[in-house]
Amino acid sequence: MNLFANAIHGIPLWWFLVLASALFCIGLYGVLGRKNAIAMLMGVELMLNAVNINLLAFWRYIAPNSATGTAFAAFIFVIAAAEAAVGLGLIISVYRSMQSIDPETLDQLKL
Amino acid sequence: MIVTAALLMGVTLIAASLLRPKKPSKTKLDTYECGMETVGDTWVQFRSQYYIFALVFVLFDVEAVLLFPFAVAFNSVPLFAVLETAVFVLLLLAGLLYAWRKGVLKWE
Amino acid sequence: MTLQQLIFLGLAAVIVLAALFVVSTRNLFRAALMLVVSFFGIAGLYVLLDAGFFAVAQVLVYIGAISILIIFGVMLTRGMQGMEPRNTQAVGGAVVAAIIFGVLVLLLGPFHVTINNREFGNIAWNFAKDATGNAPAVADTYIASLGVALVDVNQFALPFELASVMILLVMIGAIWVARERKVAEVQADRRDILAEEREEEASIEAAKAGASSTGVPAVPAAPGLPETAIAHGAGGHGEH
Amino acid sequence: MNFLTDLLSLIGDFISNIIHSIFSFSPSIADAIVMGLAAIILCTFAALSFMALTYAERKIVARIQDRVGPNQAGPLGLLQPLADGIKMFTKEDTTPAAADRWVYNLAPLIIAVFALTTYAVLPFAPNVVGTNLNVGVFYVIAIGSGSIIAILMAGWGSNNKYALLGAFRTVSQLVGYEVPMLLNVLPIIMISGSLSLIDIINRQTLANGNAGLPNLLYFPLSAVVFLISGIAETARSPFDLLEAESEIVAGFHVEYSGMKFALFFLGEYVNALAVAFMFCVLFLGGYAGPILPPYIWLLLKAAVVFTIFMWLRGTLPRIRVDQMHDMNWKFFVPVSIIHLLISMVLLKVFTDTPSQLEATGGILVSSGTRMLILFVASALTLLVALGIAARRARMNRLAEEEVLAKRRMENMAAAGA
Repeated sequence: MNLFANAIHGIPLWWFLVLASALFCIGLYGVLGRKNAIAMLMGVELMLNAVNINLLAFWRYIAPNSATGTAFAAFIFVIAAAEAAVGLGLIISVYRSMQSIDPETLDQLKL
Repeated sequence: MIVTAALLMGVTLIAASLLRPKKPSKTKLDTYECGMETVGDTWVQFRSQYYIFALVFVLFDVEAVLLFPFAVAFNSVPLFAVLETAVFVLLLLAGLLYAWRKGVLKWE
Repeated sequence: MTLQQLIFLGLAAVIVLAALFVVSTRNLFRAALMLVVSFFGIAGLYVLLDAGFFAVAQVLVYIGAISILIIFGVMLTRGMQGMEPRNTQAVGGAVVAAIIFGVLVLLLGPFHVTINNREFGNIAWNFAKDATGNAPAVADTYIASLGVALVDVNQFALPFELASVMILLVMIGAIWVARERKVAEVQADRRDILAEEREEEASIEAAKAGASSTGVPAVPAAPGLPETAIAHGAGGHGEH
Repeated sequence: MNFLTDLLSLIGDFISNIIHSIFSFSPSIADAIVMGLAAIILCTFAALSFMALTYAERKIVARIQDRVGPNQAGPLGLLQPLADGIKMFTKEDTTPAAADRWVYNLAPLIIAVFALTTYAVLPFAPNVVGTNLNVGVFYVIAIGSGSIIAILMAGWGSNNKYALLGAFRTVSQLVGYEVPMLLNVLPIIMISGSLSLIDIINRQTLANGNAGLPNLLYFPLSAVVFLISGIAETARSPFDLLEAESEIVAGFHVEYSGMKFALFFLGEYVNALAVAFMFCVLFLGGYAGPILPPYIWLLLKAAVVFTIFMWLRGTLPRIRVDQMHDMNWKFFVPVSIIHLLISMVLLKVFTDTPSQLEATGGILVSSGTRMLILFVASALTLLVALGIAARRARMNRLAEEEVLAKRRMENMAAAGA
């Protein structure tokens, strides 16, 4: 049953870092290249996940006995949820009054 | 570790796809609405009430990510830390009471 | 090639492909589902990193909560399905993302890049010389030590409390924003906006008409300038 | 005696030894095969228990309603589940023409898979557990919330507005009742100091100098709320208002038929059984018990809990949708939070181990006294909350009746005039 005794055996740290940066850049493209507010929000979620992969990878490889990496990762979870909640609330509110969720049509300072 | 879980999934996937019978289907593939012809699109304007329930749930859900480690460490933290967490939980309760007061938890 | 490496590569492929699907498809519901697949792969990565707690938290928070919120958002704004206009920034965004990715790979990957005798890259090695997959094992008590650190006054007690304050504020703010307002209230608001827009357009039209009827050609040096200048002068919609 | 107690783990060791001797050249392949076998056995167990449960439920609910229940297929109708299975297999499987094919077909699969994965962490006896995760409780709750996605997929994939509405409503019920579940698991984790199900059970036995008191005696409120939200979480009667087959067509799974429908059904039952098992592990001491072997104890306890489910189903009328939401958000969640606060402080102030006293201070009491204090506090909270809720409900009803009476008077006056 010790298949996963040291689960990261043989995987260098940079694999995780490169994967995280790929995910981050895909998320960045999602934010920059889409014209739909919800799609942009999904991009932001991908970016936050990339950050979390980085935090936990560094925690695992460099300081597995300190709680700093894990604590930061936990806070990122909370922040991601808060961001999604407020962001989608705004999107729904905007959609209800403007019938559009294209960020570029939102040129009024009031709904 | 969770390999067993993954295997369980795989096994169920294969089993379920093997179990599925392949019967030829006739032209009775219409959307089922009590035998009536479908009227209009599936496009229904949903009410944002659903969203607000989901929202309150999400915020209570993420709080678990912070509270579960605390609960595991409960035996080795001082009373002061417990009071800190009490403040944490009371703020959540305040949020719930706000939602209650605003009347968004009322199903109409 | 060890089993762990194979698993990592498989997970990485799933994550990246799903993420690419998310940002490229126009069907938002499918994008949300692929986002879930991507999150699931990331949970697998956390298992690989010996952080089982976070793998489960990923399933609980991202898959069980945030994606549901996103799917609700998709369904509540369904009028927008397939109506997304082409974004002129798409190519630019892709280029920017690709450049940043290239730089990050150069910095984080196992390459030796020297510019002006300064060594770039190999950050992973500079931080930890032995970060090649033989890191010390994680203690079983990492969840407990995370819990202690979260409420320890000298460590994360303040962020911990701030997190709850933030959750409270988010709850208040998001409920305030997304609550169902009375129809009359919304309509009044919309009428205001429409009236303002109409006024604005009318003033622009009037200004244009005025400019063309007097027969004065636009100033050749700054073609865009006169219209807006006149509109601002004539429209009188200074109060926004 | 010892042989009977460890029967399951002995069988497991035997099989694992055989496999290891066959694949002696590569221990890791042997390990993988053993794990695969364990997974298959767990799945089979879940599927078999699904069949047994449908039969038992039909029989028991029939008795409650003064009927006989299935009695045609085989002796006492024992072959009824088999007959049902054959029926499901041979039923035509339709896919609506407008459906989103992939999403539509994957949804039942995902529900069943998520339901079955729960069993990977359930401990059946001290050494018989699919995998002893150190995050067991958290895992079970998270997996439970994962199946919500599948419900949304089913609703969307059917491309039927009633299915979609049903999915929305079901999801708003399921996510709601997850909050009290999370909040009521917290006190148990606090008292056990671990997320592992094995540790939680050990805390309730005499092992390691523990008092052998089940958590039910510490947190009766948690137990009650957990059980009821568990029933709501699996959308069983009386919380099945969104797929009430006697009133509306069905919820999110209107369009499904044949084996796919059976998978939804299986998911529901397997989830309900998992909730019963979890209740046993968290509050009743899991497999712990005297004389009888552990797995028998666990199955007995789970059977008792599941009988309570059936009893409630046979007895209670379906609740209304607004009542369902009010009960969760305006009763369970606030009461659970207050209970969490009270038990948190009490657990810290009263300790029952000297080492604990040295480490964090407090008042040293015996285990029994500690239990008694917590029991009284928890039960009092429950009673006070019930009292307040009942008072409010009575006031509301009186106000409603007053309005109705006034309207009746007006109507009579109008008729008289």
